[in-house]
Amino acid sequence: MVNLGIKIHNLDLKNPVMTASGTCGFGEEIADFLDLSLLGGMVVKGTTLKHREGNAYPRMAETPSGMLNAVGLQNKGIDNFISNIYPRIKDLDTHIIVNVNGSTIEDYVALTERLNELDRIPAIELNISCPNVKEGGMAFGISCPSAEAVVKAVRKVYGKTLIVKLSPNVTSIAEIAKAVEGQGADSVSLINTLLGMAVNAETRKPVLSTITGGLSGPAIKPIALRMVWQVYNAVKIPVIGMGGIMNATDALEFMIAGASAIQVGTALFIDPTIPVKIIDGISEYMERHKIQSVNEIIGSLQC
Amino acid sequence: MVNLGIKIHNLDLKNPVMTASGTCGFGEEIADFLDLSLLGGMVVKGTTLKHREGNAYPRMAETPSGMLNAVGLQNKGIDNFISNIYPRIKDLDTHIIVNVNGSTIEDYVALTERLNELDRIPAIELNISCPNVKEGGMAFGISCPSAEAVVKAVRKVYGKTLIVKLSPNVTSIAEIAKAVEGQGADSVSLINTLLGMAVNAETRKPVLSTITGGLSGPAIKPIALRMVWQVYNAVKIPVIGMGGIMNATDALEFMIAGASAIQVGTALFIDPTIPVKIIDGISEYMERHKIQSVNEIIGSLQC
Amino acid sequence: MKKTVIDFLLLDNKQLNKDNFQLTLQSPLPVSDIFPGQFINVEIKEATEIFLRRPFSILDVDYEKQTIALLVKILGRGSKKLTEARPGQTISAIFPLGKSFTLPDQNDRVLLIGGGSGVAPMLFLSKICGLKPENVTVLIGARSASDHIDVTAYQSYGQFYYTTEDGSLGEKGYVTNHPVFTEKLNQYTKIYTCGPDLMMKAIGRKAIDTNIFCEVSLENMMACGFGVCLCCVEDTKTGHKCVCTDGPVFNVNDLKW
Amino acid sequence: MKKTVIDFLLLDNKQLNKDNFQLTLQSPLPVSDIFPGQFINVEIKEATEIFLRRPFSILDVDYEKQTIALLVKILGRGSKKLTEARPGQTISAIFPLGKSFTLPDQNDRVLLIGGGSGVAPMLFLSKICGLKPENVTVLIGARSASDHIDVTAYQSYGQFYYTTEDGSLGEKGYVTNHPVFTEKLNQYTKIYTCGPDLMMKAIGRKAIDTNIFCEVSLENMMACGFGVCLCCVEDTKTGHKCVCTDGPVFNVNDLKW
Ligand SMILES: Cc1cc2nc3c(=O)[nH]c(=O)nc-3n(C[C@H](O)[C@H](O)[C@H](O)COP(=O)(O)OP(=O)(O)OC[C@H]3O[C@@H](n4cnc5c(N)ncnc54)[C@H](O)[C@@H]3O)c2cc1C
Ligand SMILES: Cc1cc2nc3c(=O)[nH]c(=O)nc-3n(C[C@H](O)[C@H](O)[C@H](O)COP(=O)(O)OP(=O)(O)OC[C@H]3O[C@@H](n4cnc5c(N)ncnc54)[C@H](O)[C@@H]3O)c2cc1C
Ligand SMILES: Cc1cc2nc3c(=O)[nH]c(=O)nc-3n(C[C@H](O)[C@H](O)[C@H](O)COP(=O)(O)O)c2cc1C
Ligand SMILES: Cc1cc2nc3c(=O)[nH]c(=O)nc-3n(C[C@H](O)[C@H](O)[C@H](O)COP(=O)(O)O)c2cc1C
Ligand code: FES
Ligand code: FES
Repeated sequence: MVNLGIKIHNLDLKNPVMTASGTCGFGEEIADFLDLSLLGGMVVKGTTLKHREGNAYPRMAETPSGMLNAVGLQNKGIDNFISNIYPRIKDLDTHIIVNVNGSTIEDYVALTERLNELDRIPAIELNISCPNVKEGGMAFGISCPSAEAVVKAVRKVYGKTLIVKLSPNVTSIAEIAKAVEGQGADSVSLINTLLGMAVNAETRKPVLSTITGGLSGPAIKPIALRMVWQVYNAVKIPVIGMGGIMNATDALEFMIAGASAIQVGTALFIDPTIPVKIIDGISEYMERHKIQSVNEIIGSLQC
Repeated sequence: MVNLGIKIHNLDLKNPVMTASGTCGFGEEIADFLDLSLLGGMVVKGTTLKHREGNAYPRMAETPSGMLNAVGLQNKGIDNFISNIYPRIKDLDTHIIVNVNGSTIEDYVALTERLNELDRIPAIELNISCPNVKEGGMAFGISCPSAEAVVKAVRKVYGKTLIVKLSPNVTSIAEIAKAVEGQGADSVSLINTLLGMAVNAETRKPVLSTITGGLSGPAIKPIALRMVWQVYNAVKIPVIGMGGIMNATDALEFMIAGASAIQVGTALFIDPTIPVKIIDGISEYMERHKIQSVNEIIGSLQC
Repeated sequence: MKKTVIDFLLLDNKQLNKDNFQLTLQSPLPVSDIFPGQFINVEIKEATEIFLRRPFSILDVDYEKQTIALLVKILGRGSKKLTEARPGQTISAIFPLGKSFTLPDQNDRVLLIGGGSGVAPMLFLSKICGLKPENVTVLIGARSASDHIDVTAYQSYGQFYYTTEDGSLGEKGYVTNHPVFTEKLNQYTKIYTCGPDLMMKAIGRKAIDTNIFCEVSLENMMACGFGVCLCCVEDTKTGHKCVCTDGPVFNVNDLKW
Repeated sequence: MKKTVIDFLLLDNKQLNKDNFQLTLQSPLPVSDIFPGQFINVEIKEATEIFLRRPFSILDVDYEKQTIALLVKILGRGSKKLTEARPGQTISAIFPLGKSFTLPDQNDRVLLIGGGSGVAPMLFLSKICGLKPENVTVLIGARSASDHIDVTAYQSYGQFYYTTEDGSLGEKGYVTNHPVFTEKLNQYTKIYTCGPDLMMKAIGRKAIDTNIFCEVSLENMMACGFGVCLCCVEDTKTGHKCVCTDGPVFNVNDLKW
């Protein structure tokens, strides 16, 4: 038997495969397909202090080997999460991580404080990289000072595992990663979506109601892999990699490039059972290559 | 008959379709397939002062809807261009634009001065965005001060049409575009390749000899379109768009988003006759939509 | 029935007219509790640059044989490719998805209006609604006679009327120009419709005005089809609702029409 | 012949053994001046996530019928998909590409060594080189007897020898273990080879050592195939050369082997 367990800060994951925020709802939506207890972790839908309706329809455009989305953090707010959703999912046998979003630093802090109360939420993923909101979101994640400010403020009130989700829409993601590490982040996850756009040539209109949206899927995998490798080489905290992972080979590429764990996002839309296939594929690979512990794979790239 | 003519600064192009640097050689390599005189323009292979061997093999990796390259500006240098290549191609009935590369500002200036002498080169494309060289290249294109410095120096010695090719690997491409416009660039072209990476999971080695390389092809089209639109809205000089253009619809999307002209790159590897199909497709579209001049399409996005 | 990613076996692929095909799919699992309005999200295999699945309504179900039928209209690359699938091929789909139409009560007199590929759930509903044929009216609109599909198999479930834009079959014009709609609407207690947005809006507004129960089946663009991406939302009176899970069937009174 | 993007018609697709297929393609244009070592860059249609064309050597040409043949070995997704193509289908390819082997002189005694799919240009060369059969030796290596393809059609052009790694056909071991190579090499004036890199390197080095003319056909990864991308380069004594245009055939003396 191979050992798939990995550690993100003081969080023990039974395997390195998680589902990505905004692509697995609150778990319940995919429970028909997937035994959630098999997952290393699950990052639930981006949550905000207040209820948000998100952006207007259309919010989606298919692109070559990928898609653009402009959901804009539609969610019912933290109160609803705590009273309605949390009780239903809290006893799942996997780590539930909440993706935390704000328009201001105060938002982030207030939200974190609320989540801090929840026993069964061992970690938060601080989203400073959402490209689909007018205020806050990605704005925090594209400069070192603002990224530092929000992480610093949240770190003060949050004692559990703090993962910071980075934006790829920057000149140097390694600089941002170092900046948030400097403020006490326990881990970084990357990449969020790349800012993109789709145009309907016949109508000469943007396809998305918001004109631009976030690009995800296999199209962005080469960029995500490069960023994971750059960040892995720049920081000491564990890196969680994602961006276009569709199968075990993709997942292994990220881990070889330096990811301690990976998240499956857009792939779930095409096949919500993919996480299990990835877990099995990683085991199979380890057996074939006679690798005992998955930790040996992390950052094993030979350059 | 529809009117396909467009203007880039004081350069009249018979149509908005050019071939991109590094993907059409010096034209001769694709002359078997394509009547070059039908092109609006042709940007020849990246040229440097001295002969360059480029990077070691392997230099290429196929990716979902795209490819990574790490050619590293292999070329025989400007002397060879002037004495051997220029005489053979100078009488082609299309605009030949030379893609100019340097490790230092002095390189760029020296190269530009040599090209200034050549009657049949009406424009240069200043490449401050090559991700595949150790020195110079993209380093100039990812910060405003360095981009400004190189454009300023080149502008002093170059009186013809100066196009500056921008890197997408930045937080704000619009800022860089404004910076080079401020130093007298006559046009900007974008995007060069996105920095990416490929890993071979079986060997646990990078696929490319240089570890990272430049991502091109349809995978990057949504990002390229977004950047063209952002830059179009930020500057007054004409924008030349590229990134994943495979057909007339793609080309029209770029023009609607703000491109005065477009370049076809990676698509040529798959079908070197694509530029003609694009030219025909644009005409057909204009007839169908009763558009007289292709200029009416440029930046016609209705948001 | 639990949502599942199923490998169906394509039993039959019949061209109905120029753009419409009827696909019959064999399920390896029992198919149960499938009702009109529900849909399936189909993987388009081996197609260049098609990334997401494509949703199609259930046209029919044979619970015994464990088969389902789809009506696929060629619209773009994915639907085209699907119509080229050959019997014997497996087709991966996520199934069943969405909420169905509210089935009528015994006393209801229902009007089912289908346009384009929206005819699929209407035919299914005519068959399954459990009403006497005289209480079921089916009105189908298409551009021209050659765009109408043969509905003989459903003829015994109700009275069928047709419109064509060119007058080549039935009434000339849109479904909303048909006397059944313009003159006899008050005879019906429930209206169900699926088809182009403009058609459904015209019908829905009239239903609101005349205070007749009306359900429409929306076809918003989808990425996942099972409620995780939040891309398919419709702006309803109670906020953004997912067409794939809260719908695709909505009561017009809940919409902002 | 001018390089062209051609829509070939697939006339025949014959499975030769588990992994090898022979495809016969009809050209709409006359095929002329095609020589061994040259290749064709094939578009793999309707395959998920295959973006670039795939290069294959010319196995044979029929100038009169205007057909060419390819030997396709399944290596990955693209080659697999190509072997699934059905007669009647069109296959887009860029053709002809690359430089051929230097044809031998009348007095030459040649040794042709093929491994894996590298056997294709060797068979073509045996047929076209114009030498008496006794002056042509063809040595073919494969893993096992079942991996060897039937070369009956070429048997009259030379003497054929085989190696297998398991000894199931011909000499056990690699081609470089065969007596023709280990003992009789000095009987040959020219060696030509195509196959796995390691095999070609072993042969090439021996040729350099023994000072025998030797040409190898490289299979570097390609993006374009016609000299514009500069991705396929081999580091030669005179710098980086494009395998697709300066090669794929190189004299070993020019390589850094
Ligand atoms: C719940 C639901 C049920 C459906 N039932 C059926 C059915 O029973 N039979 C049937 O033939 N079709 C049905 N459709 C529509 C079907 O999903 C689309 O025709 C199909 O996805 C188009 O894919 P394509 O690749 O052929 O088109 P593409 O090449 O992707 O697109 C072609 C054009 O159609 C537009 N388009 C694509 N999908 C949609 C959509 N969902 N709504 C509006 N415009 C779209 C695109 O923007 C583009 O302009 C249904 C859709 C939904 C959401
Ligand atoms: C000039 C030339 C002539 C060729 N002639 C023939 C021929 O006559 N018959 C034949 O069967 N094959 C031939 N090949 C090899 C053929 O091009 C590859 O087998 C094919 O491209 C593999 O594509 P794929 O999609 O099946 O593999 P992929 O799925 O793309 O790759 C599968 C694995 O093979 C590796 N690979 C892919 N292409 C190559 C390559 N060119 N060299 C080394 N490794 C590679 C990949 O890195 C990967 O590990 C030739 C190649 C060249 C360059
Ligand atoms: C529809 C959609 C919604 C998303 N919502 C969120 C979100 O709420 N919070 C977040 O941090 N990331 C969100 N993401 C980004 C993903 O979590 C992930 O970072 C990105 O999609 C790249 O991974 P992938 O290519 O595997 O999808 C969303 C992505 C998609 C496609
Ligand atoms: C193999 C290859 C070589 C390239 N060489 C150059 C170059 O020398 N100079 C340059 O400015 N851009 C170079 N590029 C970038 C292209 O000109 C273009 O900006 C990029 O590929 C995006 O367009 P595409 O997706 O249409 O290819 C190269 C691209 C490729 C794929
Ligand atoms: S399509 Fe994903 S939520 Fe409806
Ligand atoms: S493959 Fe492009 S130059 Fe050889």
